[in-house]
Amino acid sequence: MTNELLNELTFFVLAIFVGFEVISKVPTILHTPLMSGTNAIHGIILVGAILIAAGANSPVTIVLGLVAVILATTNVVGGFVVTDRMLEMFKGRQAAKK
Amino acid sequence: MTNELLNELTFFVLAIFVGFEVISKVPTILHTPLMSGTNAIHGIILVGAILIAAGANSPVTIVLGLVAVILATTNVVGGFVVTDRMLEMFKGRQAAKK
Amino acid sequence: MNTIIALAYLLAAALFILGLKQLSSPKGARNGNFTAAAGMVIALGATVPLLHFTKAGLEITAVGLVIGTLIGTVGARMVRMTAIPQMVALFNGVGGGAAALVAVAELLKFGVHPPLAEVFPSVFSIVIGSVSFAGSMVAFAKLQELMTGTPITYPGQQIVNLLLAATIVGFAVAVLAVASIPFSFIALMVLALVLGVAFVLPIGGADMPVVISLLNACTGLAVAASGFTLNNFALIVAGTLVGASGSLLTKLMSDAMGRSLGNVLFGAFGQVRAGVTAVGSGGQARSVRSASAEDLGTLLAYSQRVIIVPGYGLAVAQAQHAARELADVLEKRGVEVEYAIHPVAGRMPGHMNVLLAEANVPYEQLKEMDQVNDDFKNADVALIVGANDVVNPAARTTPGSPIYGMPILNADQAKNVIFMKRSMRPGFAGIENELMYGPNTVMFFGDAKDSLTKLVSAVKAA
Amino acid sequence: MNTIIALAYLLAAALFILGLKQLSSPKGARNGNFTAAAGMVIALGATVPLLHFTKAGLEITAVGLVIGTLIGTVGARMVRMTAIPQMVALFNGVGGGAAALVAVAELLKFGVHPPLAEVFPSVFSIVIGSVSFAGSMVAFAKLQELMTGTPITYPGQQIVNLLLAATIVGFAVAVLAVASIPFSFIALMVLALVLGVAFVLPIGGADMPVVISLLNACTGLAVAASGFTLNNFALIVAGTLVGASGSLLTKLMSDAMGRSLGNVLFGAFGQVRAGVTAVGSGGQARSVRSASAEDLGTLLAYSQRVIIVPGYGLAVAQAQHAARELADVLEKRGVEVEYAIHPVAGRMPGHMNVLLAEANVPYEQLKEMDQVNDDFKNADVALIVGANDVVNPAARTTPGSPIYGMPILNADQAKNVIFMKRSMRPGFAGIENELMYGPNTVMFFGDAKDSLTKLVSAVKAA
Ligand SMILES: NC(=O)c1ccc[n+]([C@@H]2O[C@H](COP(=O)([O-])OP(=O)(O)OC[C@H]3O[C@@H](n4cnc5c(N)ncnc54)[C@H](OP(=O)(O)O)[C@@H]3O)[C@@H](O)[C@H]2O)c1
Ligand SMILES: NC(=O)c1ccc[n+]([C@@H]2O[C@H](COP(=O)([O-])OP(=O)(O)OC[C@H]3O[C@@H](n4cnc5c(N)ncnc54)[C@H](OP(=O)(O)O)[C@@H]3O)[C@@H](O)[C@H]2O)c1
Repeated sequence: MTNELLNELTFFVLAIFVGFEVISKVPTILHTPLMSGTNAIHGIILVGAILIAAGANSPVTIVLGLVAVILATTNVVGGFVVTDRMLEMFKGRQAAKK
Repeated sequence: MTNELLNELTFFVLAIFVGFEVISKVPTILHTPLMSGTNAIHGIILVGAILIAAGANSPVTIVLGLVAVILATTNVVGGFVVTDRMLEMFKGRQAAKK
Repeated sequence: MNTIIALAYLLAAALFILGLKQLSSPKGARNGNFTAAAGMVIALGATVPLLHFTKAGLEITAVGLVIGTLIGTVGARMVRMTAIPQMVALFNGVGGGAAALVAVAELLKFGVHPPLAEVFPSVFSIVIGSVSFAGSMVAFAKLQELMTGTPITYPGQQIVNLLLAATIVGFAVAVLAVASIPFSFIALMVLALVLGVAFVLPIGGADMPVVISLLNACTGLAVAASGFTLNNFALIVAGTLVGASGSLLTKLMSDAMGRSLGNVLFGAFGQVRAGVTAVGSGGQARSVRSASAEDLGTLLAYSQRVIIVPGYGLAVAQAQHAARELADVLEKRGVEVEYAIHPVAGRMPGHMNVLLAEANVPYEQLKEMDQVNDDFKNADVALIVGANDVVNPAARTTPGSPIYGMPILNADQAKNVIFMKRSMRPGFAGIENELMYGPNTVMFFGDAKDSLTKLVSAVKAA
Repeated sequence: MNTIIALAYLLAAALFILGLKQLSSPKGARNGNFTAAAGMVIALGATVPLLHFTKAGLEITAVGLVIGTLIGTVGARMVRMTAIPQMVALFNGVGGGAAALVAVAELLKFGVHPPLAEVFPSVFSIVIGSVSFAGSMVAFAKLQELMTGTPITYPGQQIVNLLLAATIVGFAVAVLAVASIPFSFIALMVLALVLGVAFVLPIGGADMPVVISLLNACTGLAVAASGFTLNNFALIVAGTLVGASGSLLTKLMSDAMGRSLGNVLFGAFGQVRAGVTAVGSGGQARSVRSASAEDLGTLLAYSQRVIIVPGYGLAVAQAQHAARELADVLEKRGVEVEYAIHPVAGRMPGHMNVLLAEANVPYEQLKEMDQVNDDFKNADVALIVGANDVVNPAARTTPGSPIYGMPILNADQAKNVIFMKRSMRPGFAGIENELMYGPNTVMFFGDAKDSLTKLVSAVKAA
């Protein structure tokens, strides 16, 4: 294996542990917002999409790049906005609590 | 920064998160064994100690290497054994429970 | 420069982790979303120096960003609270699609014999991303009621699906080993799309949240795989974080429903059929009591303690505001009102909490199952609004019932039970509810919102 | 080869993480220790191919491993249960010392101008490792009673310590910037050793567990820093894991004592003095009731419910077996016996649990504070064995008392209180305990073990 691949594998393994542990105490009531929030985070694929789109130089890559950027941007923007809408409600409740 | 240093920094940051999260639910009763267990884990410095000792070729490095290996080995062996002794008690209690 | 990019990516990863951490505690959840969004902005910003735009590339990137932002914002802003599950499905699906497309585009760059270390993660990303895309779209269609929410099954279905999956694996191995046909991954993609559809079709609409969560985790892994192909740290770490936390979340969600994940994904057929049969055979012979709004208004107005049990029907009828109004008029008369929230009431965990919060129900009135279950016996009225399975005593009393053993709200222990729904039809689990025939139970038929509004007037008049 | 080593290190890191995870749940704790030990074996094994032995190198490695194993095994096997805190301090200290020595040896390799990226972590490792070593040794001496456990203070101490720390920082910066004197790090090491001693001297013996935990985390960080110097993945990850989890654990431990970390580390002076004064001035004028073993035996034997409150004195007197015996004879007579475990009873968290477990007290009889506090009012006897602060009602009633606000066991609510200790002297916090003068309280003076043995005979005779 190349060193790069080994490092990537290490990042992967450590991130698995972090991913598991960090949400392990989530209360039921936050399942839906958390799902929505993680959904927004995988919108990071937008980084990959613009890396592809930026260098597009053939009809195929142009189509692929354009579609990929649209889809990924929708994922990011929609994901964070809809999560925020959900959580706004919780904030309302917190305020009501005080 | 070199690539190597950047990677090491990344491992460091990810490990901080893992370290914090992984024990965040420990009950009071396990504080002492957990302290003792982590204490054994930092005995990994033994890896560093034998790396130094193996290549020792001057009086100074021989002394440093020997002392470092002794100290680190004591840390590893003593750490794991004393932790196990503590936890043996807990096992006794579990058995008693059944 | 590379150092700065790497440090920015690391910062972004740290922000994602902190965001997730905050998202999983009620206090910090909203900040958590902002934290994660900040991480996203930093990761995107750090990517800019890596880009070498062609003319067309610059245009499509800009156009794509604008279009995507529009769709995302409008979609997320317009959607009604009850339609959030399908919106999440949609946003998840497009992410999976993007991951698959990125992997395809990257593979096309390497002629006929791409190195294995590139092909393997790409193929993974294409397959999983496509399954996630297609599966999410079916989930969306089911939840949006563009298609039937009941499981679509036919004989030998599981065998067909298995064959499909086997074909994909075989094909993928061929691509990995031979990799001589450049467009073979397109075929792989098409097959994976079909599998995605076939996988979700036999799962009931009510189980969609768990399916979406699973597909969400899959998309995360597909993104991580794309990261391996592109050697991009941000994709690897963020994708893996979602993959890992999403898997755990999927498990937590099916746990909260009292079912195993396997049962959710593959057990739909048998269970639902049995349920339907049970309903066909039993019931309907016996009679139930029902009452007028006026009678019930009086009963409520002169109670000391009322516990409202909201369920899926309240969500469908958008009756959360009406429920709040009823609680308000009751409280003005000195009646103590609480809401008993079953963890799986509605169609996704936390559904009721979100809806009632939308209607500004004070936090202290929302009681979790464990907190409230002992209070029912001291309650004068349990007011069940569009809930059914979560108060079905069969879970306690009838071994063999599909919901036997599931923890339920003890609404049957209240002195009076008002059961509001439109008909005698069963709830999601498709099984009958003895509580409707209970000696203290009064049915009040009709749409939840209408019925609640009637009760508000009746209480005011009482 | 390098690939295999890297994968083995990764596996070792994963095992350390899993081990920590298991260690923090009662069910898996013992396995967790094995898991971590397996990780250690793998990490050591993977290191072997990296070694290029000189003749002397092979010899000292072998000799060092043998000696270290002997010391470690004998030390850990021989130590009495009550002496475990100081043993942990010792093992922690030697780890810190090893980290400092490794960093020194590594720095010596680079002549006069080592690269900054090597010097910085090395200097960190030398300083922190040495502080940890020296501090742990002082903690050991205090706990082993080789020196007084009371805080050692003198006027202007904090200023002296601050100056010492500032000197070290200045010196370290000089080494980093100039680095022309190869043996300057030896001087740095000596200074850091002095700081370690000076840091722990003013902290009371009873606070040592928190100090040890802090030094444990420091050692972890020193090891991680050595990892940066040696470019060794296993050291970086394992050290960081310990550094992070150890820091959190330190905070959790001081939280469990109801105090802030700052208060533990720097607040000892004032607090203890005030305590001593309070004792000098108050008390002793009033009289207390005491009773014979026979009377108390009869009281116990004819009770329905007895709650035993163990404390530090029980640990010192090694009276856990005697307590168990008393509980056994009482249970044979049909008396219900429970143990009320305060989280900070004794001198380290979990102290009482470990001791009573050693005496095979059944798990179900051990009750945590929250579980048991409401039961005291239904108890016929609260039997306080060598505990003091943890039942001091001043925590509830006397604002201004050093322990005001600390959660305590409500032993004072029991129908009768039997207070077993050797004298009227106060406990760790140095403040008087009103409960000794309580109307339902009977003192029973003497060493905890002797007294309990007498009670056993008395109960048998009753
Ligand atoms: N929350 C989750 O995570 C989740 C996810 C997937 C599945 N589930 C499942 O969903 C079920 C949730 O239980 P539940 O008690 O909330 O719901 P339910 O058992 O599905 O019952 C909902 C009831 O509401 C009535 N209803 C529907 N529309 C209505 C309207 N407009 N006005 C008044 N009533 C209306 C229905 O009866 P009528 O048709 O007679 O009106 C139905 O019996 C459980 O079986 C659970 O396992 C939950
Ligand atoms: N657990 C932790 O994590 C931890 C760590 C650091 C500090 N602390 C502190 O330690 C204290 C713990 O409270 P505690 O109630 O367990 O202990 P305590 O308040 O220190 O009281 C112990 C009592 O035991 C008596 N005693 C000593 N030796 C004895 C013997 N051989 N036989 C019979 N009695 C004996 C002493 O009285 P006589 O001298 O009259 O016999 C003393 O009053 C708290 O203040 C806590 O904050 C706890």
